[in-house]
Amino acid sequence: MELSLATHAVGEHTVLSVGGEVDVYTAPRLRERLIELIDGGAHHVVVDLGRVDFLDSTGLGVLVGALKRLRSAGGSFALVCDKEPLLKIFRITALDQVFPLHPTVDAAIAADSAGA
Amino acid sequence: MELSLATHAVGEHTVLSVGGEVDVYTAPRLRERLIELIDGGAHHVVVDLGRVDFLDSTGLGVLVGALKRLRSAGGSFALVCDKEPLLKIFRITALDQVFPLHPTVDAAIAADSAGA
Amino acid sequence: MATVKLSFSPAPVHVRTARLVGVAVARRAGVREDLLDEVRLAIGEACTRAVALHRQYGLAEPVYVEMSDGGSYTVRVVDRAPIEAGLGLAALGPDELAKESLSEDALTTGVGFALLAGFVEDLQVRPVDEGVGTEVRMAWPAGRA
Amino acid sequence: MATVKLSFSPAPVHVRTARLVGVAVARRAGVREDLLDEVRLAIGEACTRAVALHRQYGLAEPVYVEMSDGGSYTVRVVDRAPIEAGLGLAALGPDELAKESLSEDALTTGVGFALLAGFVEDLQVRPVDEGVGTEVRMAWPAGRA
Ligand SMILES: Nc1ncnc2c1ncn2[C@@H]1O[C@H](COP(=O)(O)OP(=O)(O)O)[C@@H](O)[C@H]1O
Ligand SMILES: Nc1ncnc2c1ncn2[C@@H]1O[C@H](COP(=O)(O)OP(=O)(O)O)[C@@H](O)[C@H]1O
Repeated sequence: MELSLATHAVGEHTVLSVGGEVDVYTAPRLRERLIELIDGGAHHVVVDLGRVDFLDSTGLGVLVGALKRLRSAGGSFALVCDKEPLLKIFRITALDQVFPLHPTVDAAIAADSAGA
Repeated sequence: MELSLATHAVGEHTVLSVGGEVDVYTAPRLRERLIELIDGGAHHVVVDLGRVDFLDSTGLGVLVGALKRLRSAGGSFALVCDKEPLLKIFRITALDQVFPLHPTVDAAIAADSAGA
Repeated sequence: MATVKLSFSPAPVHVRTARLVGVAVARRAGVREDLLDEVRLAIGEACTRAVALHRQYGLAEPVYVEMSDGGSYTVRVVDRAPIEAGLGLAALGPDELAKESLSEDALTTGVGFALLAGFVEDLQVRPVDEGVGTEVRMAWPAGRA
Repeated sequence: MATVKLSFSPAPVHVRTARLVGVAVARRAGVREDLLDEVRLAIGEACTRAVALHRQYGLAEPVYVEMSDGGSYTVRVVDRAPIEAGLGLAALGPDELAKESLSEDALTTGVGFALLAGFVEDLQVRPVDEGVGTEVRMAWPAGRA
């Protein structure tokens, strides 16, 4: 239910695992953490939404913010998501055409490394 | 969460296991089931509150109703409860002095059989 | 001071909604976790009482619940029934509770008040300021340390 | 027709309360289980939008939510902001969404409307009947078969 945030490194990539509800109340904490990571030097960020129960427009806004920040700094940003209800949210908002979306962390890192 | 009711017989005794929330909304179903059992010939009834998450005054009223019904018919009625929050409800209402309360179904049946 | 107001048609099913909201707001107001069971029970009892009164008097008007968070967590449950309620009700003793002549409704009402009085340290029951009805007001310590 | 009304100070934390209540009442109204995720999301988006507007305009007044259950399950979310809102907003395409110049707030608003429009088949956004503000009205089929 509550937002959970955990980071680990996989080679060049920083993986942020998000759990719980990402909404207008908790999204500021996600934004803060992403900015911290990026300001702290993370250049290739993968956000794993695997344990997210709820995601709203505020959460999506924060994710797009991080994508733009990294792209303009020459970095990369990708999302991991394989739950149909969440994928539907990305399709309905056309954000599936904005984010690189992958079913697993490994796939996200492989695709990002190949593209880099 | 939802009320669950399951009956089984142990010798002379009928054990009704109750789970979920027993409140103003669900108590009528508990009342109905108890009346059914008693009208159907159950004379020694043990209600196991082990899986009850919530119990309010309406639920307590139904239990007292069953107790009175059985006593006046020469039967017996006992409760099984070992959770402190529920026990506190019985103490605060003085109903711990009205109901035979036991920590286990076995204890309830043993005490009732000895008393009978 | 954050406030959440809820009103609902006097039906038993909505008492669960009121409990849900009351506990969610209490948690967010910083009421201690170990008090939340009491909050749930007390709000449930106050709303159950209000719903029972509205049904008894055939009132379709909603039951009103107000939760506010200013220093303490305060919940007001307001009914519109034309009775003079108070905390005067003596608690029923075990002998009275077990009496055949006490109806289930009367027992439930008495037990409901015993639960309110037993679980809520800061409890008031008084007529509403305007019009007809009774307000049950409960407060718990709140505020994140 | 059962009705539950909720009003809350315009703070993000209470949007969760509104979602909780909205889904609980929907379930009790007999809305199909597989629609409840959409109900949760849509009520959340409508309330998030209302809270954002109240904060933007410095309004301390509560956001108001009304849930009613008469044939269909209808939810009205009412804000008091002095703007002319409508469903006119064109959905943002992927190119616009990815543009540097689009602020996070503007993007969130656009995405919020896209979610409302995408998930709620029966949606109306219109000025309130009296005074200032906008009403977002959503309906879902209900009623236990
Ligand atoms: N959300 C609501 N739902 C139902 N009734 C309400 C609501 N808000 C206010 N009322 C009614 O209006 C009365 C006065 O409301 P208000 O001015 O908010 O409170 P107060 O009693 O503190 O003056 C309440 O006691 C209640 O009966
Ligand atoms: N529970 C409530 N909390 C806050 N405001 C309320 C409440 N009940 C009513 N109101 C306010 O009063 C207005 C009119 O309420 P009401 O007469 O119940 O609805 P309607 O808009 O259908 O006439 C609402 O739009 C709302 O702003």
